[in-house]
Amino acid sequence: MKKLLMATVAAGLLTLGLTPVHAEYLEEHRGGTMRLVARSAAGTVDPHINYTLQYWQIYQGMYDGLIAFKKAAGAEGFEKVPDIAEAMPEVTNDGKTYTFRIRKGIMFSNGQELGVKDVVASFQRIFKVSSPTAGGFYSVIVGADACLAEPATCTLEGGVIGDEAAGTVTINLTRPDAEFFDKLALPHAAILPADTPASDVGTAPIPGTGAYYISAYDPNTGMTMSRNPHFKVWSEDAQPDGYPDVIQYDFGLTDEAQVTAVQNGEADWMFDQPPTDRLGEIGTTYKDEVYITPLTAWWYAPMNTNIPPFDNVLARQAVNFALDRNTLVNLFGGPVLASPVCQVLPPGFPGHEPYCPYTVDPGTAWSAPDLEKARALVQESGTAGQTVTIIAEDTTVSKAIGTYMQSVLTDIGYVAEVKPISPNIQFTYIQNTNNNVQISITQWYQDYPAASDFLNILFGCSSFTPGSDSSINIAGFCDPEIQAKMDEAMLLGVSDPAAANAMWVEIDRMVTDKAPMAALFTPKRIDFVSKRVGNFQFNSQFYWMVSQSWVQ
Amino acid sequence: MILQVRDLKVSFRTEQGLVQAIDGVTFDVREGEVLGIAGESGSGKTVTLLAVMGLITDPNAIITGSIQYRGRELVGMPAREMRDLRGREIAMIFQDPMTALTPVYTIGWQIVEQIRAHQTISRRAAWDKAVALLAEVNIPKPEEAAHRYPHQLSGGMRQRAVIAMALSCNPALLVADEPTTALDVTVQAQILDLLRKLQKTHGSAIVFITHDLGVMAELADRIMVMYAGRIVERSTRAAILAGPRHPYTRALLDSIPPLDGPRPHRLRTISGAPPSLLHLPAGCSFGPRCPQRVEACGAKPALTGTDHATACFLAATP
Amino acid sequence: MTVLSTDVANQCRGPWATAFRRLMRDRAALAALAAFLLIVLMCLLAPVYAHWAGVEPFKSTLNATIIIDGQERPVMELPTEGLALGYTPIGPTWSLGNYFLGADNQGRDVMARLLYGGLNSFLIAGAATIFTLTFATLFGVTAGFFGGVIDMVLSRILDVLWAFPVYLLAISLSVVMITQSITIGPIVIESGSLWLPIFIIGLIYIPYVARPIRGQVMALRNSDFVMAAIGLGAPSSRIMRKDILPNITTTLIVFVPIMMALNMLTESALSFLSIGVQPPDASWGTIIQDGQGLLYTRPVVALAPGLMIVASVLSLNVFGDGLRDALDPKSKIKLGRSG
Amino acid sequence: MIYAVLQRLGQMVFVMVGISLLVFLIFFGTPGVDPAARIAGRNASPEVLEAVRISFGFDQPFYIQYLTMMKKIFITGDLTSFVNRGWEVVPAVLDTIPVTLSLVLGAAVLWIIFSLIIGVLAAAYRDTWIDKILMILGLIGISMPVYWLGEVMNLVTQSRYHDTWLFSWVPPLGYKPLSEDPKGWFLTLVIPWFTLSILYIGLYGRVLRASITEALQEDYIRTARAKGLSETRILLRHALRTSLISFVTLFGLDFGALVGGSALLTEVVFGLQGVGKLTFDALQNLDLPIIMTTVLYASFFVVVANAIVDVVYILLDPRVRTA
Repeated sequence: MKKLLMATVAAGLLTLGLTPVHAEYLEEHRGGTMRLVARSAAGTVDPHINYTLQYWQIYQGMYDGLIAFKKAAGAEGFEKVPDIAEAMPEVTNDGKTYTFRIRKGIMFSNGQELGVKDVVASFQRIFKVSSPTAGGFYSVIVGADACLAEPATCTLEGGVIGDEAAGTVTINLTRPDAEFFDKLALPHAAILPADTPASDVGTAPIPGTGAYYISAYDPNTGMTMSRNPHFKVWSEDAQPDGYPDVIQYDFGLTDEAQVTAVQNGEADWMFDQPPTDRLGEIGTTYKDEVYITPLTAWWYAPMNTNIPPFDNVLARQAVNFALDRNTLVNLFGGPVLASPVCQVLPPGFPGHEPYCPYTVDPGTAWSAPDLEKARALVQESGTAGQTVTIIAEDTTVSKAIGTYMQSVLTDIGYVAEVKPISPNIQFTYIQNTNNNVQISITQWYQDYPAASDFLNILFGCSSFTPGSDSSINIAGFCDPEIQAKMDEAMLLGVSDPAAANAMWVEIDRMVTDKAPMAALFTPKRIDFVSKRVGNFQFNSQFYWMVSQSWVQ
Repeated sequence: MILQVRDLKVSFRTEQGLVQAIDGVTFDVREGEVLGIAGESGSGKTVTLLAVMGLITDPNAIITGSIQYRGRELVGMPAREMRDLRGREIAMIFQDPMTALTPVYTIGWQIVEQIRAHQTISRRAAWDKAVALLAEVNIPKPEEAAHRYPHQLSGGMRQRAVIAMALSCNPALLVADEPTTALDVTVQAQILDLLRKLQKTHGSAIVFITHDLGVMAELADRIMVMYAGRIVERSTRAAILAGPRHPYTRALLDSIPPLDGPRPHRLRTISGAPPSLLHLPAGCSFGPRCPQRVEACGAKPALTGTDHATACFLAATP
Repeated sequence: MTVLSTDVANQCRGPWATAFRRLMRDRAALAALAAFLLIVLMCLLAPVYAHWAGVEPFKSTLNATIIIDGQERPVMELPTEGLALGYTPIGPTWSLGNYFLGADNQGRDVMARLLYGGLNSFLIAGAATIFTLTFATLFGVTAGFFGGVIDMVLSRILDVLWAFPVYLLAISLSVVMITQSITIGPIVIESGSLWLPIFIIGLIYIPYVARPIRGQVMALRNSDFVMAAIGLGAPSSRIMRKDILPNITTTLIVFVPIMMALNMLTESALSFLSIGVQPPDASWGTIIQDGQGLLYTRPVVALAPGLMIVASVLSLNVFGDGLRDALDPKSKIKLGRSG
Repeated sequence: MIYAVLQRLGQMVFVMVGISLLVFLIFFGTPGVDPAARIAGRNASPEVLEAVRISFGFDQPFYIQYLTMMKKIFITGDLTSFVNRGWEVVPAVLDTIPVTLSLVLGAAVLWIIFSLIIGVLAAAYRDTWIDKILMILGLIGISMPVYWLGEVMNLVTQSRYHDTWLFSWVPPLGYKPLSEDPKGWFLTLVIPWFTLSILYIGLYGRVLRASITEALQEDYIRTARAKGLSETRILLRHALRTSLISFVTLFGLDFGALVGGSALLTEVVFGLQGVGKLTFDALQNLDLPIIMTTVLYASFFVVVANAIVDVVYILLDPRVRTA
């Protein structure tokens, strides 16, 4: 998972407090062109397939689901509001049946009116195009098994039922799912016209219902988003009107060139994080154009629990004790840009309770590394002198961390080497057990705010598929006791979220104690904008709300 | 007197020391006369000719003495003046017609280039003149030949073209460096005929080199024999062919097959090899190879005699 | 005209002695050789320097401090103004043994890494040169000597390699091999080791050397003395050893400095694209790559290794020129490019 | 003539098949390159992975996949990227050609002009200090890593001295199309042109000097002197003219290779989205369709450049023309 690229969403702790929530739409700022830059395009524009933060961010102004995350600054962005659905649905049948009433009068950008058949077709399409999360998120829908086996003939018989006359869509689940609303609010469940081809559209944009639509797209040069001529506001919370007339997204500039372009006012915002050697300059000369927001994400080093030396829990704990999180934070850009962590769940996340056993003074916060203890643990584990290869990404920060970790591992008694691999390959490479990766450096950004999105996905038994490039439980960690607890917590979440979160606190500690990974730090995001950008608002779920800022 | 060479010395600085390529050469060429210079390779013939042409461009060369062309001193003459003289008054024909022409231009172009370098004349007129010249040197279909590139012509034709080029400005002195050596025997004869004919019609003086005394006999009015950078014998053709005085000249004459009559069973060759110019023997340079070496050869013999000059201690007794 | 006189003089000496004498006379070439050896020597002293300066060039020393003018300062400094974003390594102190050229983004002494890096650069360039020349000779001699089908097959293989822009080929191979070790018979090339860039660089330039050698061998094969040897029934291996190899030796020697120079450039380019030498090991290319991230704040990290490359390659090229003039003045071997 | 054309075509087909097979083999034998997981996306379930694998044909035998890819490149032209799904590769490669062509053409103009000047001057003043200085400068040009030179150029013109009068005109990195913004096109490319051309100026200047000097030893130069021509004319019309044959041959091959993607280091350093950069990015992503297409394109250019060189060679050298 490339830094921020394949990831989604984060929870913000700071409410930016720049503008009141539900600010009045200021007509005088309407118009102009907002110019965004990024190093490269993020692949297909198909919202049912694209799984990158880069496009999920801009999809917010273009596509709608039955439910949406609220378009508001800060943590309020985690709230779910009705979007295509008129209201939050009734849940019946022990939390297994949802009935949505579809809003009337919503138009796609091609002029068609959205109807029940579009909703039903969109859910089928998730499976027909083999959406990456079809198996993970939407397999709870009745009939999903058949669709996963035979995507081409997917009907979701009994799962998604449209009633044209009543204007409703009913969704039946095979079991209760506490996170189902979150999943419906993701772009993978966007409602698209029923006649959209049942295959990846690639570079041909699909009409949406939002305030903007993609009027041109070339992955090599850029994307142009224009106002949807058929758009009328139906809910300020779900899909507000935007300020700029055109949003122009250019690709192909290096990070360095992006910084220069924003500094010179040739671009209004850069997607990528500024390179480390420009941070000093940005933090001083341009400090008024910088917004720093904590993310609900973490950098961590998964350790393969199935091959030596890290099949030994003592060895894994030794690594945890040895790493100087302050140094890692500094490599990322300093204490302003990251905070040290020891546990799985990031601060501000449901189920987070500060916990740090791997420090000189075990307790709630990390203070300093304990190298003595680390060396002792390595000796005790009997793994001293073994060879360890660290697989890092070939990016400045990841490589620097890898190099640092190589020094530390050498220090505590291993023969360590580091191997940086192209970022695009590294993420699948470290997942596949065939590559015998012992320890690697990677990141995880939440999909939606639920503890299971970290704990169950990254350390659950079902996420471990030996020999597959898609096995997100990189550590290959599968503890029956912990797994049972997680299953219990997820079920409990449907009826009693608070009790469930208390359980997640405990699970977080259990996983941290077993140390299938070394937690490194929680990153913050830098948004560097040009002088003319006004009304910058950061939504914790989908980051900066592009269309809610103005350029004139 | 068209050319007067007096005590010409040419030496080259090399890695191994100073090499005396020509050591005090003195001779005259009269108007309309044909002078042949004979000698083995390394005897200094070519260097002598190049010195006359002012074509010794090597920065390591040292040239002393005097070369006067119609009374004008050529040694030390400014490059511009010399260039003006070259090609117009003094022209040169080279040994190997295969390499003497620039491969990427047509024959006609190259002749026109020379004409226009020395005369103010339209391209058209120069071209016509070039074609006429090609006709004069007996090139068949001269119009076509002018459009041909050097590699498209046979060796003999090329040498004719070179001659035509040399004659293009009607030079008073024609210098030829072994003009027939690289050619077939039959073609050699044709070229010699041509040169003789042209010499008659144009009236140019010719200085030419050959190591082939047979060619010498065909063409030269007077003959000069060089050995190791010095003149060893100089006289009229008749005198030299009939009564060579220097043992080297005799040896040279013995080594050529008779032009007619039965070929001898085995040609006589000169024993030994020419001396290295770096390590010339003391005294007479030919001494070590001389069959009639005498005591006196320990010293350098001077070139004595006027009509028939010889540099040999034995030469006094013809 | 001078040719006439010197050649006469040279006939007495053997060709090697003549070449040596010519080389000894070429002051530029000798100076270049001296400069090159000096740089190599400096790099050989890398461990001595690191030990003397008390720095660890392959270990992150982010918390290290240094003394400047009696004051202790951290190697990695945080800006004190503004938002305090981003650590900056310390710049050059210009005092030998004390972060002479400053630190890199791991707080390591750039000077020590520069010396060690040079060692790797030379090692890779040298080994790759040997690799290329060995296989190019093998290919060239086999193709040129046996001709026919063998020649056709080998020449076509070389054609394919040749039509593949060298960097694209090198990058393709690197990207693939960086993730895994490869096994060729008994030899295992570990992905992280120096053998990988050696193998790749050595491989891509084989056609560059093999082609001229093939041509030369073909000419030799058709020459009278080889024809005579074949006529007398001498075995091929003997002819190749006795008649062919000695004759292409000069060509090979002329290629050595040229290939060294070319390989140094190629190695640095691959390392710059981070598919050459792997961290924490260093070569000049990787240091430039590290320095690229510091280009605007600490340009010396990228500038210093670049200058070292220029100096080494330049001295190799000047020496190579002299060597060619001395050994094989008429040869058509040109300098390689690294576009 | 027809035979020669056929032979060329045969050679081209052979080389291209060879290269495409080589690329295909290299990428097929590598772990972590199975594109299915990357296409499917993060945390895809095994069922989804399998569906993607089938829809992209990765379950087919090796040779079928190869032939399908070739068909999609050459016949249907609808090959799509493995990374940017749905992105058609052939038009993408075609789009980058103007960038690379702009870069290489401009650099070529510079390098021809300057190397001619340097080569002729050095030959005219051979063995003097002018010659020595020019040749050393040339060698320095050859000895500089081009990406490093580019970095230094960027440092000087984009950062250190960007705000001085000397470099304030330098626009940010990136490419501007000639048709949309001719001035911007020119300004963005000036620095890359110089950077790319310096190596070749040095190389060609030296080659030219050597071949002019060699030509000056030829007999026909003596003939030209004997004709009474001026030294300048001899140098330019005779020595230079014959030297140009090898110069042009060399030029054709280098130009072909550069247009074919060898300028990638320059493109990477200056952020120009040319063929080389595209290939490099694709290599980093292991985006086989793009790699395959650009490599085929590159080898095509190399072979075509060879053919063009042959034609130009014939035009320049009458000896070959009739032979």
